[in-house]
Amino acid sequence: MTSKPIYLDYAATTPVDPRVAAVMRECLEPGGDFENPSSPHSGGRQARFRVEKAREQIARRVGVAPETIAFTSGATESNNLAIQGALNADSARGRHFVTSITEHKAVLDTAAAMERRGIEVTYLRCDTQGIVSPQQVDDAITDQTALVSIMHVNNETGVIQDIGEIAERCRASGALLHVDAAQSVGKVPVPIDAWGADLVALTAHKIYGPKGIGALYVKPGTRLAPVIHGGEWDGGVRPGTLATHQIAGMGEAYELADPDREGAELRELRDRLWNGLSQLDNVRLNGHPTQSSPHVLNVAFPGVDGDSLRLGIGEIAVSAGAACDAATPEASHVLSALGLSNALAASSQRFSVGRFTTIEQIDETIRRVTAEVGRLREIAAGAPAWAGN
Amino acid sequence: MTSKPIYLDYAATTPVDPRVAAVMRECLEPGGDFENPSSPHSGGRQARFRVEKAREQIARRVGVAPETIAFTSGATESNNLAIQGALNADSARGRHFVTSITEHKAVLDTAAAMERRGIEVTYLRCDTQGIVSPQQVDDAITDQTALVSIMHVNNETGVIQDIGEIAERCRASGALLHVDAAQSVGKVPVPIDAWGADLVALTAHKIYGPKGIGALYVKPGTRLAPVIHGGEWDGGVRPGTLATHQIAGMGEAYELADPDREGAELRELRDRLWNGLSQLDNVRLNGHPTQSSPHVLNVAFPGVDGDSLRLGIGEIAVSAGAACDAATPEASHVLSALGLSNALAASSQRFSVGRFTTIEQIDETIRRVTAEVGRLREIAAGAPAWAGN
Amino acid sequence: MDYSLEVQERFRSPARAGEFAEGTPQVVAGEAEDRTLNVWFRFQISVAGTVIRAVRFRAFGCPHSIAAAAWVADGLEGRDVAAIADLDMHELRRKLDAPVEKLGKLLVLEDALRACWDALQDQAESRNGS
Amino acid sequence: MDYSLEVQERFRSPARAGEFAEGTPQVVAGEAEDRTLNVWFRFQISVAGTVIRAVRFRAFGCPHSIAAAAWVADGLEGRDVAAIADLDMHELRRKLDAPVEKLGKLLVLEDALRACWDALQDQAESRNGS
Ligand SMILES: Cc1ncc(COP(=O)(O)O)c(C=O)c1O
Ligand SMILES: Cc1ncc(COP(=O)(O)O)c(C=O)c1O
Repeated sequence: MTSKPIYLDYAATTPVDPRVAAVMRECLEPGGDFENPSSPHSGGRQARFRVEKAREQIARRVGVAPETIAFTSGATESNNLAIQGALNADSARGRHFVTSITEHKAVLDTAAAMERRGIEVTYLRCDTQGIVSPQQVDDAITDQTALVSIMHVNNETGVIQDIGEIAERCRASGALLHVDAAQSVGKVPVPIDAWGADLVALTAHKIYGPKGIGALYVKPGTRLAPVIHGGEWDGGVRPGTLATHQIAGMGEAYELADPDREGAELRELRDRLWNGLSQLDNVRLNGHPTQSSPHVLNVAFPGVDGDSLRLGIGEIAVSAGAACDAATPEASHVLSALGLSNALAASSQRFSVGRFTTIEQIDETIRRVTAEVGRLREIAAGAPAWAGN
Repeated sequence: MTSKPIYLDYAATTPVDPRVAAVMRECLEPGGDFENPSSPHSGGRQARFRVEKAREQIARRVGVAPETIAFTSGATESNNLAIQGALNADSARGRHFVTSITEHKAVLDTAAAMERRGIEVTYLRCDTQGIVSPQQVDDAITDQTALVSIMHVNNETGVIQDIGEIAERCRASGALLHVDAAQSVGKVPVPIDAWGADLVALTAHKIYGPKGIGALYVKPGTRLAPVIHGGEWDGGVRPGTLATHQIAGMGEAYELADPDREGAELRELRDRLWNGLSQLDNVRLNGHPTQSSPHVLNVAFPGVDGDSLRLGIGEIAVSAGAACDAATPEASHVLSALGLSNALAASSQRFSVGRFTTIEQIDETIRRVTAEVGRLREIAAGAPAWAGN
Repeated sequence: MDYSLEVQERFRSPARAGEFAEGTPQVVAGEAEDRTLNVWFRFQISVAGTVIRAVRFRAFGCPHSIAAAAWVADGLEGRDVAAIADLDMHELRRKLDAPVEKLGKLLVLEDALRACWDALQDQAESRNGS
Repeated sequence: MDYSLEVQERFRSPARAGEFAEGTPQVVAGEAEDRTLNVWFRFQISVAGTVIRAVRFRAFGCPHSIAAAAWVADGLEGRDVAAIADLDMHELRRKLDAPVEKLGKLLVLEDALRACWDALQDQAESRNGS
């Protein structure tokens, strides 16, 4: 990756680990296992073997049984399947859904779509550090609540919710719990079994697996109405020809994604970055100082427009927040939820570190951000208070 | 592919063309274009460039403008998005849907799901050669018909429907037309613009592209309700992080998929196989002798159980029909629709040829099938008439 | 479908497929079919006293069905005719490592054997009665 | 976001960013902001007669905004003050190859210039009136 800019956007997506790419190649190369895993011939059975191996690798990483893992095209679809599926199931106990305003758009837009279909949705707020308390969840649940959806690691701030405790409240009051864990795997433990969650959305491309493949954990006995119809593949939850190379890649990525090994390294890089940046006057950390994933650092630089900072630091790839928000000029809904003004939200940058981040890259980033913040603040000297300078 | 069995199951899925794999590698390798195509940084823009190039390659192959192509996880999802999307759109002109009984499960199961949501569905029958006539479609359309869905090339028999004529009838009566063209690309022309279809489902893995990526053509102005929610990616039709390597692979596969070049070769292989097999006593061609795609040959061997024939011919990978049916013991719904008895349907084999099929493989297949049919008929000598012997 | 080595071997080389030459003495035959299950079996059993001298079969059906018929035909030769009634299809299914949904077809095979058994009893009776 | 080379260059080296030393003669200033658009501009224009002698600016905002301010500041120097009123933001947007949704911000820049213009007029009037 020599000619590439410094990449600090691992929360948007990651490069594919060479070991993952090697496994994928075994399906893509001439003579590889390209056959349809649903075909009865020997090639099909070999492809099926790869699929089932990956299912086990994934299940092991999140502490569940392999048959609870269904493959999807990514966490967006997994979130849709969990939420639409649980709320549309015949077994749904009511038409009330609880979620939070800091969720990913894949959850919030699905919630909005369900509202249009007559579901009542309660959107929980978070505190100024991004935390939704288990008590808030508890208070929101009624005897009509079919489903609660709370994310584990927030994609913009890295803030971690207390899923174990939230799951206990849901269980006690009879509501299903769905967890969007798209950002979690490989960075922090995802002990689905210990949590006792009913549904968990997973994806491969945030953890050195390929884009376009994800999974949904479905606790045995959980009834889901399918979102996509078309036959009996994969337990009936999600039809379509299984993409062996993608699934095998996800399996390998999950096998490699050990937070016990990598978490501390990531936290060191992230902390070094924050130590450096916090030397600047007037910066603030968005999110929670400790209850957060080691790979994300979200910082507001008051008085500095975010687009200008990003252009100014040149070949360092960072993000305003969710990649999907790139085209839309509105402020991040997550940062607004933390109480940031439009200007402050727009002055914020998400830095996310990963497996291939080096200390030198972190130090270079600190140097460049420091210089550019100084320069832009100088250009904006005298700006009104709302700009934050 | 030296150590592999003879593969005659290209209609189930194809190996990835080495040229396609090479393009995919450019996204999967260290230093490759792995970034999120929605990210604003330079890496993201490079990935976006690959996505837009692929969109153009695909659009060019099917004669439409690039912006009419939306990416999905495959034809199963594309069919769902087309059918659910058109029938659930606010603009749908009624609650009647017309399709045919020889469609793929991705269409039939979606139709059944829509029935459960109060849509009235008319299932057109086909004649004994698998043809649904434009007149039948015309007769079925009422002023409540929002959508007609007719497949182009049937996946079990290769039978081709007259989409141009059907589209004209739909247009004249104000119903939208969706076409499942999952099997068509690269084997026969797919002139979407000339057809005048409103929606067309496409996939990559039937034409030497990767599994797990497909597209939906959406004629400008066609209103679709999304099936999966989550932000504004890709024209709002289908959210989720775009899988650059998959999309780039599909683009390259479509670029290479020239039916003018390959169609005749495929037909030669298929005809040679049929010429050989039809030397056997008492065999019949399932489907239409001429109005069919050059890559599929479906043959009934009365008096021979299909599973036994498949095991008997050993290392030749063929299929009973749809791969998805492999686990279920019921007779193919397509062959039943042609009027075949259970036993006859169970005695049928789909042979499908492709880019890497050789004349030697065809000849070897003829030899082995001929020998095995003879052997099994001998073992079954004296079986009752229903068994077909 | 995965087939056990046993099934593959029996399916490929069903030594006793066929029928006895006309005029073979002491032969009974039994036949059974199930159209919905797509199977048909016919057995011929040639006995000498109460000992099974030789067996022949014809079968239409899936590999498990053919292999099962071949297995039964091989196994019965040289045994007392009582062995016919002793055959347990559940056990045979496990021996062949066939999935449970194949049991129905094996029970059709059992019907064909029972028809042989009945024919043997008839023969014995008519011999006794004569 | 793609930035044209023009924008990148102006954004990186905005030669006239800053303000005049105190006591610089004949200076008018104008300022405008839009909170919802996240932009603020301040221009200082120093004139000699009807000729613009020098321009300085401060800006808070996106790269297009900063580049536009730099471009305007550079372009006005040495010209007649009438040039201020002649500036066309639509044309500037095209020159910078900025997307159409940036026009709103440029109109705030225009407001800041208009404030300078008004100040110049006031000055001229007060000079005439005195
Ligand atoms: C928290 C969260 N949920 C869901 C998604 C969507 O995942 P995918 O891109 O796999 O559809 C993402 C990333 O884009 C995410 O960060
Ligand atoms: C006619 C037809 N439609 C739809 C599909 C589903 O396509 P995919 O596997 O891309 O979901 C297939 C193949 O499986 C097919 O042959």
